[in-house]
Amino acid sequence: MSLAWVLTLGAFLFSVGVYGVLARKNAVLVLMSIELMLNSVNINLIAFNAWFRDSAAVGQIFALFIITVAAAEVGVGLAIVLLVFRNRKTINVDEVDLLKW
Amino acid sequence: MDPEATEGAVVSWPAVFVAIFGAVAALSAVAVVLSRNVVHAALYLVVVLGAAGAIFLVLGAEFVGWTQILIYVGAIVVLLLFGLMLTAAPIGTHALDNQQRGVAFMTSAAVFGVFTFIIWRSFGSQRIHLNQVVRTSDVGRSLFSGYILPFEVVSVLLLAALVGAIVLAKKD
Amino acid sequence: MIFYHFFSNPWAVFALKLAAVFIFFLTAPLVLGYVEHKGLAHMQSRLGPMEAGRFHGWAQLIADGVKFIQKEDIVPDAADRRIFMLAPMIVIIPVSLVFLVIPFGPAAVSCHAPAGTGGCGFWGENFDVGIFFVLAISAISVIGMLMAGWASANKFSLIGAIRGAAQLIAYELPLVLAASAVAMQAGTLSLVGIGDAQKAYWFVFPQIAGFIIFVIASLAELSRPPFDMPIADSEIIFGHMTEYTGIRFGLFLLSEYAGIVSLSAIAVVLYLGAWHGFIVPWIPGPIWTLAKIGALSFLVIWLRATYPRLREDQLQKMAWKYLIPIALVNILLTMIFKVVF
Amino acid sequence: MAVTELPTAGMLPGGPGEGVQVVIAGEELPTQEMTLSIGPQHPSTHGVLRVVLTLDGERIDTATPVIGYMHRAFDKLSEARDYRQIIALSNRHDWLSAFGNELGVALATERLMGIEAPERAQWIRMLMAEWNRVLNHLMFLGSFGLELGAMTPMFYAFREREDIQTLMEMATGARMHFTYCRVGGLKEDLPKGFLQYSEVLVKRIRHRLLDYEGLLLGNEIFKKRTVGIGVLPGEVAKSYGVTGPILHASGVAEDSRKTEPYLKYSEVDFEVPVGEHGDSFDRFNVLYHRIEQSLRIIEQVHAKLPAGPIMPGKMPKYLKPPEGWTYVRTENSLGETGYYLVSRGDTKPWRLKMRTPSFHNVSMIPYLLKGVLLPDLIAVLGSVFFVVGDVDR
Amino acid sequence: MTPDEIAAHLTEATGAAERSDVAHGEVSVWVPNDKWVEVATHLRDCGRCHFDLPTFLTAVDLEEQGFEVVLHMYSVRRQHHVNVKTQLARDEPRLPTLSGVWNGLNWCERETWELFGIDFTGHPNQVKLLLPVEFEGFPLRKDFLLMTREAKEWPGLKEPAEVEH
Repeated sequence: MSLAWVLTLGAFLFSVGVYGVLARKNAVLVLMSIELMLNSVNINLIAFNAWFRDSAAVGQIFALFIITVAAAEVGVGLAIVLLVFRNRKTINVDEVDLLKW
Repeated sequence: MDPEATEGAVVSWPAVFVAIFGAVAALSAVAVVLSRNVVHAALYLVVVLGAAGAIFLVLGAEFVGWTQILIYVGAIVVLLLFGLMLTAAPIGTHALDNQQRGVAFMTSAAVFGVFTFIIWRSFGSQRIHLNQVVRTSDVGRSLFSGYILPFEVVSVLLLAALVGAIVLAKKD
Repeated sequence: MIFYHFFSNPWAVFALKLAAVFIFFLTAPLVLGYVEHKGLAHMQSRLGPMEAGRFHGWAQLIADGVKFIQKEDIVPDAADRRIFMLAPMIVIIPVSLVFLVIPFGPAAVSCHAPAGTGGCGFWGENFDVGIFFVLAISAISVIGMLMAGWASANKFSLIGAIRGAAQLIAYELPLVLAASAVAMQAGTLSLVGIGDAQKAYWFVFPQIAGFIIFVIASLAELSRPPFDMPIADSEIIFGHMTEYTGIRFGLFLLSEYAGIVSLSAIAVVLYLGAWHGFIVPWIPGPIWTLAKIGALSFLVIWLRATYPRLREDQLQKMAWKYLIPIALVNILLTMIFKVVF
Repeated sequence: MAVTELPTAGMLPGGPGEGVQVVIAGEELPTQEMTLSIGPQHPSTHGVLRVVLTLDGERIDTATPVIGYMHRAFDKLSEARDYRQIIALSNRHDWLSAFGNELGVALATERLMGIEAPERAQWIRMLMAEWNRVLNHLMFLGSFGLELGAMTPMFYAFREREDIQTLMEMATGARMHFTYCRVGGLKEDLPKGFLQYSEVLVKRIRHRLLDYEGLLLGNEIFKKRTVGIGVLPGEVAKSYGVTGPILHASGVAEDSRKTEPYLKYSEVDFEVPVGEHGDSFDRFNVLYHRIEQSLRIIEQVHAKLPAGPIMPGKMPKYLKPPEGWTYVRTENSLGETGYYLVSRGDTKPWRLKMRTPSFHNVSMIPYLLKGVLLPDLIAVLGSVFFVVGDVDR
Repeated sequence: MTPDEIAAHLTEATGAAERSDVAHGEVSVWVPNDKWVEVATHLRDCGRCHFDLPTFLTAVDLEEQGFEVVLHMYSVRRQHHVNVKTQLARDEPRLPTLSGVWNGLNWCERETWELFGIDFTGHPNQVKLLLPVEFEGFPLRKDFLLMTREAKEWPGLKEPAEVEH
């Protein structure tokens, strides 16, 4: 199978994620879009790993790292979202424009 | 680079699966960012991540594939759904987008265009051959020999994130 | 001769295995449900079903199933229709997939099956990362639970789903940690491999802490008493299943009982020596496996008759304060054990 | 908008939870409080009690019981019936302690008319009242376990209840609404074999109570769920007019069987079990030990039951109590059941006010539920023993 | 204190008791409307009375004499009872609330309000308790007729032999 097509899929998911991050108002949806972007990187890594036929499986290892980072990011991100919600009663990123509360 | 890279276009079963799952993932990803209902968006995200996991399995990354499902689907999306429900996700549609949709669309289209151009420029003729299965023990061996330091760093990161999340979410 | 040809075709064998797994998936929960009806009844000094099928109500659950199928499939007006209807499937499919990898017996001596057909033995499929597969796939059920709870447009359902999801996330961790200690001990992630590794002694002996953690965490994953807060009928009616009727409700129930069987089976493979017997080793392996699964499932039922339910925060506290640290120490000890011996 | 409660002067700490709700308009942001209506058809409110909760997450902000779904105008109806008919009417509302209710009406009428029931009738009344108490308490023992998720005690309780109901049926011919009391005495004497069976039952139930001890009182999870949950201080309980086992659990040993003995309670030996902390566990524990005490009384009645008539020699054809009023209090299963009877010398009472324990117990619910977790709602609600018919009358 | 002592004590301490009466071992003390809260507070706070358990509060329709509100109190410490009563005019009966004195009277007053139409001024939450919100009238007043009984006397009032055919 063609490597480029898989990479294109990754690129597509990434740009969809970019759109989501820019166009969404709800903070949780923004987090989801970031997940999309991270995931597209994973697809790239796995595709390259399969293409290289690397016996050390470096691509897979980095994909695992990214999954871990994504988990950490969601944990902290959601904590922030909940905190903002508790203080501002909204999770619309446009409305959270004060630098203090 | 690869000697077999210029082989003729043979449609193999893995390629078909990747195409199917890829299409599913792409469509669902679009649905994630366009959906007018937050919970639907999260569920579409599940589909994207599941399809990506399936692609990993097809591409021979068994361990990563199942990890993807265990961590992403079983934990991250559930956390996201939690966040949605705790911040009151009503049934029905609400305005979820801001005013910069046009700009966002152009930006992402530009990103996609540049990426696609570069990808096809560089790897347009490369092919993936799936005759070698990467076994989980290889991943483990590699992870705990050459990449032990990054592994530990990631563990520390995870711990920091855990503590940070608890500190942030804790009521005073 | 025709039999020989049939069994020499690996795809035919695979199809046969799939059929067997499917039949087991459908019948084992029925049998378990019947045992629960009667066992609970006798523990509570009553009779339980006596009419259906004439002999001690043996056909009660079949009758129940038929009733579920016949009943009207009601979707509440305010519900999110598609998600509401999809949720039971999302819950039951992962549970049924787990049955695919449960090994009931040892591998055949000689095997010529090609890759992808599961090899030769009493199992559907022998994954390289079997135990990981089981844990990953059963995590998907949470999504179904949340879908059901949210889409029902019912406050009780939503509370139930959130409780259930919180419980599942919290107990996924001790479950994975306990299982990974076993994987360390056996030196493989494959369920068949773990079963093989217990030829000399069952892992329940070195891993007794892990076994207890695994059983407690499984009970919490299954939301069975004393951890049945997500469906606590006296508090939140029936949790995420409150609004369901007919066949969709039946699917939820089926997934609950199938879940008991599958997690008991996993516990048997991980800790209780899988198909290895004792005292009377001439009894074939699959029968040993079934007997152990039955015994463990009966324990689950027994607990239901004995204990009141904990509170959600007490349950979380138990997971984070006791089970997870103990599981981590258990892993550490297993590591030392493996390095030293 | 923030919703706060106006403090009311002179209230005990904690307040009644029933103050006026004042909406403070201003720059405050809208809160995401959730209103949850438990009942009227909710499995844990045994009957048609409805509790409207406002929740913050799973923590209860306010709880407002909504009652009246079973109101059937006992007070008004009894003004249109004669005294004998009221006995049949009165045992309907608290269906778990029917005998205790009818006893109160009979005692009130007797007191106004100056009649005293014969010795034997009084002893039998006491016997029946105590059996009825056991019947009632078993029900609450079982259902409390069920609400906390333990199914088995419920079935055990029903097994015992079945036996007791059979016993009561031997004497009264009814299983729930006994209508065994008459003004002046009883409907009829005990049948043959009743006392023997009663003796057997006392032994059997005393033996089987050990099961409950193992399943609930000694159970770690049960303790975790109930100890320290829903603490009701004695002073607060009294100020709400709470009586019976709930008051005893709060450490107040007020029992009219002891303080103002009616029937023959002064001649039998028993104790009033009291709790220490007034939490759900204490309430349950008190209930459990009250059964033992009731069994003790029953045994003493077996030994002391005198022979004799069960009705006074001559009763008037029409019961016309002279003009006057009286208030008769009896220690019913769940607390003080009282009848405030005003007569104008007619065959029908001028006013008959029924004071029921459940009404006051339920009025205390907002105090107990303030700030507890939703799952604790059940542990609290289950330990506030009430019968909805008794609340609504 | 014995019933007579309670009556004497109340007359002495509050000067509010209009008259008192002991019947069947229980004392009733009649107080004027405007001393209602004062007497109740005294009952609660006075060390000799120490009434801490409000048993019930209700009313009796006296027809032309108006209503009589009855408050029955019990003291767990001293183990004595008292009935405090007050008479209200039939048109616009009104009485200050005691729900601030004893929590337990909150519901009793709501009940009395909806059944007798006696307005407890200052009550924090005087809304229907037992009856449906849309119910009209005050059912325990004697002029609220039990319609079915008006149409046909309760048949059980007479012995079967007495029924005329």
